[in-house]
Amino acid sequence: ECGHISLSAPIVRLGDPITASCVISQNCSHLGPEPQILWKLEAELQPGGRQQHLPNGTQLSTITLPHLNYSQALLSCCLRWGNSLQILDQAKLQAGYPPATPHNVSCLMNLTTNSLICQWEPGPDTHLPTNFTLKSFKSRGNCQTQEDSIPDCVPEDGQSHCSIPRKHLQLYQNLGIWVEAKNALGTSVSQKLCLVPMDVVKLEPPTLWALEPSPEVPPLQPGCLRLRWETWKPSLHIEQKCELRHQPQLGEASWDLVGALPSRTLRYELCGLLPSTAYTLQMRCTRWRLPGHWSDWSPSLELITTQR
Amino acid sequence: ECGHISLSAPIVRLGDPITASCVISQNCSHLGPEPQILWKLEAELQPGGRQQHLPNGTQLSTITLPHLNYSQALLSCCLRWGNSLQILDQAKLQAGYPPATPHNVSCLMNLTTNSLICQWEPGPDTHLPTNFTLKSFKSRGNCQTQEDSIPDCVPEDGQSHCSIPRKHLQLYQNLGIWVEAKNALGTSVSQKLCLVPMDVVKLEPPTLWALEPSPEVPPLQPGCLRLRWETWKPSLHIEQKCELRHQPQLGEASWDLVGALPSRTLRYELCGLLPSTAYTLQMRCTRWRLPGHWSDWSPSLELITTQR
Amino acid sequence: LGPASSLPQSFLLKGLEQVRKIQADSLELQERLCAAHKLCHPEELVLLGHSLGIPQASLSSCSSQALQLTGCLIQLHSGLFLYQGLLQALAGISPELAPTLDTLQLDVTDFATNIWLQMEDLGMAPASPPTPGTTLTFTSAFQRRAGGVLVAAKLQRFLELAYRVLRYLAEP
Repeated sequence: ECGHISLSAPIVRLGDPITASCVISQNCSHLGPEPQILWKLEAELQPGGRQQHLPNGTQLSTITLPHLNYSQALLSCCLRWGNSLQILDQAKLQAGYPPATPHNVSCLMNLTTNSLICQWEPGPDTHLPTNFTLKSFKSRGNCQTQEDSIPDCVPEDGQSHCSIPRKHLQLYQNLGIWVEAKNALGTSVSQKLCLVPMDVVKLEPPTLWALEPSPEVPPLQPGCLRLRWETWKPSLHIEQKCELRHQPQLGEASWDLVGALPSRTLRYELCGLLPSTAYTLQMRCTRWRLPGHWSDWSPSLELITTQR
Repeated sequence: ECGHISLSAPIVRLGDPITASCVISQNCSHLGPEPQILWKLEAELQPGGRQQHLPNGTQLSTITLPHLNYSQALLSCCLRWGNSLQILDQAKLQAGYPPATPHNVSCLMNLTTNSLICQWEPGPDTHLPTNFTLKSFKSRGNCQTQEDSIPDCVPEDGQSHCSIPRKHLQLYQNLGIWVEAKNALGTSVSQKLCLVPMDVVKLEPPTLWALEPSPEVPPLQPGCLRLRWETWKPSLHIEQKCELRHQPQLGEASWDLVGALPSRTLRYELCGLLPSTAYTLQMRCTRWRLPGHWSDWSPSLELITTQR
Repeated sequence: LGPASSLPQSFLLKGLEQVRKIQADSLELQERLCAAHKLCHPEELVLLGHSLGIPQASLSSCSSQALQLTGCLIQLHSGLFLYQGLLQALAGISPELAPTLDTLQLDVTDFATNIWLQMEDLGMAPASPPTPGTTLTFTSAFQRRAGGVLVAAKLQRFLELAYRVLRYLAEP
């Protein structure tokens, strides 16, 4: 081997010093008694190399770069040969930061994909390849004791979210969950969450329908509307309560709210509104008597109230 | 086992007869001395079952369906039990046709994906799962003798084309290639092609550019145009000849053709045209002195000829 | 002593929710078996069921006339444990049905675990969990599908009883 670079550390903190040494074997430095070893960082010559002649005839040069400010740079060990500079070895220098603590970890149980999807804020760029892992375990109490472990969830490259499949989950038991970030300069661990998957279900909004007038149904009073709704199909087994909000389409009136409605009804009459006026209606639901998140508001349903 | 159906053949030609027999074991026919075995095809009862009592106490019924006209159907062996019909076994009957001979096999060497893409006409639906395989071998002569074999190319489900990757190809040697179709009722083989991959290269059209007037270039004569072109980048290493066609944008004049043009020119002057008239120009190229296919015509270039 | 003063309301509400989910899962399994294999009526498979030896889990301690809470919970758990085993034996029923069967099995297992943990919390749990009983063996794809229809039908009847008793226990 002609020349060989060895580094004090392959990866250092950005701005920290780094020391490199380069050994030039005899079969490469047969040029003259004292071949001059030179260092290049990327394309720039670096002064300050201390060269010495070793007993076994090899040449050794050592250099310390006081502050490595490149996140990635090529360091070359060269030899002056005639009027050219011969590169004998190269080393890749890397610098960056240890991972910041992942924060804002939050999870939602997705009933369509049947998986618990957690996301987090990774924190500032470390300039180094950093692996994030979502770790979790099943627990009986409030996640103080670990019952069964769950396989690590490794997000796709560069993503800050990960999905734990249904087969690893117990939907009604506590789950301890956190995010670990690791790179060459260190490891950091987020705060621990303790949650029950079914308590963090992401409900899709219900669907509202207008009711076709039909003979069996008595005619509507003035200023009334008739509609029906049904909750999102994958959540039919979940007991829910819903809220209906309505506002006239024209004018600046704010939303009026009708609360605590059942999750399904074949016919609902809303009265006390302005007669023959176009209204916009929206509904949202949440798991009820058991914990849960409100769904988003449903797409609007436009209806016109009966005349005076 | 309560009941077991066995078939003369699991798959027959559409319209052919099929014979099935059903053995009812004693532990299932503990009902009465002579339990009646009945057959259902899909949901319809089938008359004509011949039942016999075997020495070992089991009951055997045999039925022949003269013409199986379903490509897929469920045959059930049933037993009358009280006023219900108990299903004891079911067999899936399948009928279809042996594969027709794949035809119109053609191949193109794609320089972008660096693979030989062959396509074929599969022939009429056989109603049966039919596997197509593109088979090929390297050959020295005109594909009479096989030198090295090439791994079978299996198309994606239901596709009638397949790509042989570059690593299996010798671009300048003969390749024997054909398509084999196989299903439960037989195998059929297409005609054999004998081709040299580079001779069936699919060339993309060249690119035409207008020439910016510049001081060094003498002004154009009336009724002339100036342009330049370059062949498709991945085919720069291929010697080609090109054809230019042009027609006035307005009016019904047909295309005029200028043949045998080089595959690259920095400046080309086309004269003898109507002065100050807008022309549409297109070009195509083909591998030349060596065999090849013409590329499609290039997108149009619109230029206006110089005034009188 | 109210029928379920010792059982937390959240456990009962969760149980009701899980029963509804399992009912929906097994209904989907029945619908898919009917669509794909024309096996739509369990009554057509009673004879085969006898020969396969598919058991029916009992909930005798849960009847409203003679409700015996600990016995009822134990029967609920062992019934779910039995169906968990029967569903396992149906594995490989067919690629199209596998996801539905997997979800059903996971939901049944979850519910059985919740009941067991609740019994442990209340000190009602038997000394050792039940051991798997006789396992079903199917000798043909048809038997596995017919077994699927029969197991799903028996599970639905078991769940109807379970739902009634949980709702009764959840009454304020």
